[in-house]
Amino acid sequence: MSLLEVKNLKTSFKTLRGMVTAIDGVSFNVDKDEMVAIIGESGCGKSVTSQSIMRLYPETDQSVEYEGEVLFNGEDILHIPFKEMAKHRGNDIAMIFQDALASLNPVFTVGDQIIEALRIHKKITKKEAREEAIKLLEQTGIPDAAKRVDAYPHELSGGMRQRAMIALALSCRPQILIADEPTTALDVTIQAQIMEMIVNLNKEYGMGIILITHDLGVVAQHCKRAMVMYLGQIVEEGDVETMFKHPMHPYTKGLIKSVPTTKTDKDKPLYTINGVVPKLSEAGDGCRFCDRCEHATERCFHECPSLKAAGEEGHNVRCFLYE
Amino acid sequence: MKNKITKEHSHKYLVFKKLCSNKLLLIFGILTIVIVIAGILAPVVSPYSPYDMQTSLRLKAPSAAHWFGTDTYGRDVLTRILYGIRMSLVVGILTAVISTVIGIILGLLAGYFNFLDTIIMRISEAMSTIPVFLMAITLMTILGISTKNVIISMSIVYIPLVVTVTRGVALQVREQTYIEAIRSIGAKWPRILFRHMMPNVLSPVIVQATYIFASSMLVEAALSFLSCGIPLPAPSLGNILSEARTVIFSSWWLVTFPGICLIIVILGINILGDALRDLMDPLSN
Amino acid sequence: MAKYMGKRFLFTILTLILVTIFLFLLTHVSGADPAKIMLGTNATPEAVEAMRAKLGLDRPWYVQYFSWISDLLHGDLGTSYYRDEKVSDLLVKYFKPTLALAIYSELIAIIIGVPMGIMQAKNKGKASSVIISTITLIGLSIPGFLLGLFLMFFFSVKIKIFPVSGYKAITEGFGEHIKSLVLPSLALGLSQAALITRTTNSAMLEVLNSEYIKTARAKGVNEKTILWKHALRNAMIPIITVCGQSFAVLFGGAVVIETIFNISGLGTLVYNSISNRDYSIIQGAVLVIALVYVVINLLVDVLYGIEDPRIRVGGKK
Amino acid sequence: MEDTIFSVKNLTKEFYSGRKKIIKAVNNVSFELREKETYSLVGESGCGKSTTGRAALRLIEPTSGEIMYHGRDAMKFKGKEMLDFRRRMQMVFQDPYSSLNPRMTIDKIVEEPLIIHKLGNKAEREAKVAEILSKVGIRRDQFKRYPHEFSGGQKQRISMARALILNPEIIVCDEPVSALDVSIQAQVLNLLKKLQDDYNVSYLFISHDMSVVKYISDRIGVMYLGNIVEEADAEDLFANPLHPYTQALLSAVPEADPDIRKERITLHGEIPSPLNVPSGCPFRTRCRYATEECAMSKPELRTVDGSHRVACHNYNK
Repeated sequence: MSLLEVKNLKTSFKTLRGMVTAIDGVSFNVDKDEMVAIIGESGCGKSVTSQSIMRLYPETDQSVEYEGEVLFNGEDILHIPFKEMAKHRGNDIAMIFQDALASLNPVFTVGDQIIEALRIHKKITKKEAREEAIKLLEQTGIPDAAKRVDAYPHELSGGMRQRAMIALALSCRPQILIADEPTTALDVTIQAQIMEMIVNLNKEYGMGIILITHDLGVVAQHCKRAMVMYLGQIVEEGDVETMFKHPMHPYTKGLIKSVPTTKTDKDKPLYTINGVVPKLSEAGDGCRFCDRCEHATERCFHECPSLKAAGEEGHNVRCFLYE
Repeated sequence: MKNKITKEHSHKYLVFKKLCSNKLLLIFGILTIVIVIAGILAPVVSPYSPYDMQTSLRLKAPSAAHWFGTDTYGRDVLTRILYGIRMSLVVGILTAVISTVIGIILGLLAGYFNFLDTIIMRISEAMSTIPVFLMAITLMTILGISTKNVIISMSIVYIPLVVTVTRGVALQVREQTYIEAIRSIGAKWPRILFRHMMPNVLSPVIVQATYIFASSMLVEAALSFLSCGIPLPAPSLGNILSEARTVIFSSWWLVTFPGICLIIVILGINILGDALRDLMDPLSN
Repeated sequence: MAKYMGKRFLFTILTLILVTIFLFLLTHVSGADPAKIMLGTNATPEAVEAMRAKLGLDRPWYVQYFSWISDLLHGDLGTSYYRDEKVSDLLVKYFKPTLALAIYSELIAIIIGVPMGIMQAKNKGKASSVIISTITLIGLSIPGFLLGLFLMFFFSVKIKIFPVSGYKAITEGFGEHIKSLVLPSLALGLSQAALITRTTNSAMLEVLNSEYIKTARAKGVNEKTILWKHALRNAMIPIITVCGQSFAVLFGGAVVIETIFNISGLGTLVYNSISNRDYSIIQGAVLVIALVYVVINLLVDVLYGIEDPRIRVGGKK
Repeated sequence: MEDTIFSVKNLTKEFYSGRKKIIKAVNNVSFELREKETYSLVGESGCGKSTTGRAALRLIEPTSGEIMYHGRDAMKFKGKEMLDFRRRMQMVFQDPYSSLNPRMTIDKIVEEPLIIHKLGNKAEREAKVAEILSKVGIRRDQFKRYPHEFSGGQKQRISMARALILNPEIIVCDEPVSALDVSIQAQVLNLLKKLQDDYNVSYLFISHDMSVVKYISDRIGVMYLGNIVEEADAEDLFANPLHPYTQALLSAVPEADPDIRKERITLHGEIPSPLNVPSGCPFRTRCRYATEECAMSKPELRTVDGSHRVACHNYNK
């Protein structure tokens, strides 16, 4: 049994146009010690996936509907009462977000926010929690942690804020950490520092990590297994090395080829995927990539392929070309 | 897929449809439209003259001949209400338009030029330290009581509000890249201000203008109620209520009908303002 | 923080100076001659001239302005044109009822408005939220004086639980005092309650949509704490602002309500002075109310500082 | 250099933060731009690359320095000369969502520069607009649409059309692809290259993305805290980075290729605040080779090999 099993997760939101399905049938597992990446461009549903696992959308006004299962240690946390879910959040599964400045409450000190998290899940005194908070800040590489613990988020630099965010997420030693674009807003040199830290968490504490990103570089450099999402569906998953070298799905192929690396030939035009990502509400019955695909056949427009094993073991692809 | 069903409808249509789902608001909205149309057509639809006094008909309760009864001078209340609505609407619209036009220009200038910002905003802040109603009544005392002066005083009173709103939006718009882009092409400030910035500050200001419309009708009614507004004997909703003050507890119709009409019209305009606000909200989804 | 407050204080002084200039100009632009008003219509031109000289009205306008200001700073607001009383004495006498009325109205507005706004935001998308928003809209559309007349008709004339009019000072017994102000405070406060509800709702909705609320949820904070601790703290600034502003609005609205309920406060004083064209009183009363507004705003600024560390620490924003 | 069309020398831009503190956003930056070439400024946020681009166009007035345009001193341009300068120097911005006026249809947006510069009559302008828009790949039936009906990549194409319609010599591209999705980036980069060939424009390309910069540029200047620390031909810079900062920057770039897992030089600490620039070499606080000399004096940018220039004390000649 995997630590986290997502089975056929489908999330729909209430909009003026009726219910719109943001992700449709997403399934994957995360084991202890494992670092899995979800790759995709904006609007592909990668963030919705992570926030659905955490159930971060307010459910009181029925604006969101979930289908499928999210099994954490075998327990379906997608359908337990909303109130009980709070016990798992932060304690078992924690999350870090892209924009640390917006994600930290501006009116509380960094320390207060960590102490709050600690005291929700653990029975400790304020003083103990404070000491623990300082320790956590030190661990995440914040110099002068005993002083910074009383700083407000706006007083810290971008990199420091992201570290504080990580300290907050680590506070209860969760078994799974979801990192939603943790380095996108940061400069490359700071990016490298933060990624190094996340990789260490995975190695040292055996924390299962779901890395959500649009940056193929970050995935290629740090992850073993990855999933590619397009318009709310996983279109390909597998081992990073194989997938980057021999991508199968036309979208994955295009994505990897269109990103320039320092080895790209300057005199040739870059490979491009035609057209634009369609709107979610415009998705038809067929394969969601059919409008932009070079290999699309009649069938692709009417029937949606399912995610099937192809190539090496553990490699799945959602395309008729490989049936 | 169920996503596709309403694809062809525009976002604005969907917002409008959602607004209409609040039945209570819809009813008030329709009532307002009826009352406003009746007010506009007052000279055509009203059976009597608003000024004809008939002492024999003093303070008659509602009847078939006089649906809303008669007042202390024997005038038909319904007729006076219809003319009164007309008057209140005209005063409200003119106030909203004048204060908005002047306010937009000043607000844009303040939002674009830093040196004007300090001057305009200080003055505007000083003016808003005096509460709207007090300011209006003070101006009325000084200017003298006349319909024209009601409009002038209320316009002055609301200008700082428009300036503040406009300037706030203008400051945001100024930072948008398309303003920098048009500047980098070589455009001069009048073009930037009035061709590029103005259309982009307009929506929140128009919403504000409808609120000013409603609120100025309230203020006008209160001014007239205290005999500092529209001079008698011209009918305005405030005047009718003011004249009824002495007999208020014996002749209920003199307060009830004009009062309800006033509330419904103002409510209707406020609903309009809310609807505009929701419709003009930047396209989400 | 000290720097921030210093700056706010300077702006306040500047605002007050502008208000005095504004008031001074108003009476001058109006072309009304206090000498004529004081002496009545039958006064001889010589008598008017003598009076003008006595009042110092023959001096250039800027001299008049500065002498008016220096009098102001000494607490001298001049003499009423009509009654033989000092304006400052009159203002002190009439200030208390208005202050009491404004405070009770404000309390009503806050006690109703803030919780209603929070409930509306919390229940977004549910029927209760729609009901609150509809009530709010109606509340904003009812003129205070109409509401006052209605309340008076119902509670004083029909049920007779509250006095029809008049004001009882707190020294005449607390019960009587409160009783005399319940209806006027309601008439005055309810529309402000609607305004506060609206502002609270939109401020809360904005905050509840923010990323840090997601973070709070992600670390396991329960929904109640999210609402009352994380969201409310952040929504406080617009709420405080609207409460502060509404207090000033109440002072302005008092003119009508006091007249209806026959409370001898600043509003009634202003109203009576209007028909007499007693500008010195109007000037004084407006100045006092502007002062109240400015002081309230200064307090609001202090609260901002306490509320928001981004202002307190670093002096930004 | 003979074909140099535009150059800046010792360009400096200072901002005031508060009353006394001065931020040197751009510090003595010099570079030149040749005909039909792409010169890139790379660096992390706050290094002053965007400010340099804007100051070079005099969109913000430089504090000091020299801007030469075809041998004429652009700092002295006024009136008609300035308008002509604006016409020949265009800009494309980072954020596709806010760079087009949401209240104008795209054909009006693209026509606007022609109106500002009073070029052609209505029919001529329309023909020109149609030609340019087709060139950047916008279909004729889309001309009357508003910006929000287009995707980010299409908006960036429209921005390009707006810049190109005046036949500029130089286009400053401020992070033109960094807000776009990866699959769209490639489309826009290809378009940029194609348009350079068709219209003979030079690009001043500002970016933080090393891979993109490598692909598009002929020459590159690396900026750190307002200074250019290294300048070289693109190939040369990547093959043989000389400045320790450039080395670290290149090693930190995550390559989208699992085969290129390189030895990473991790920089410790953060970029110092521009309010508090270290004495001497600005990079010394994070540099692993820093010596005492680095704290004492600021290294000048000097030529080491052909067109390769570096500002570092420790580089042996």
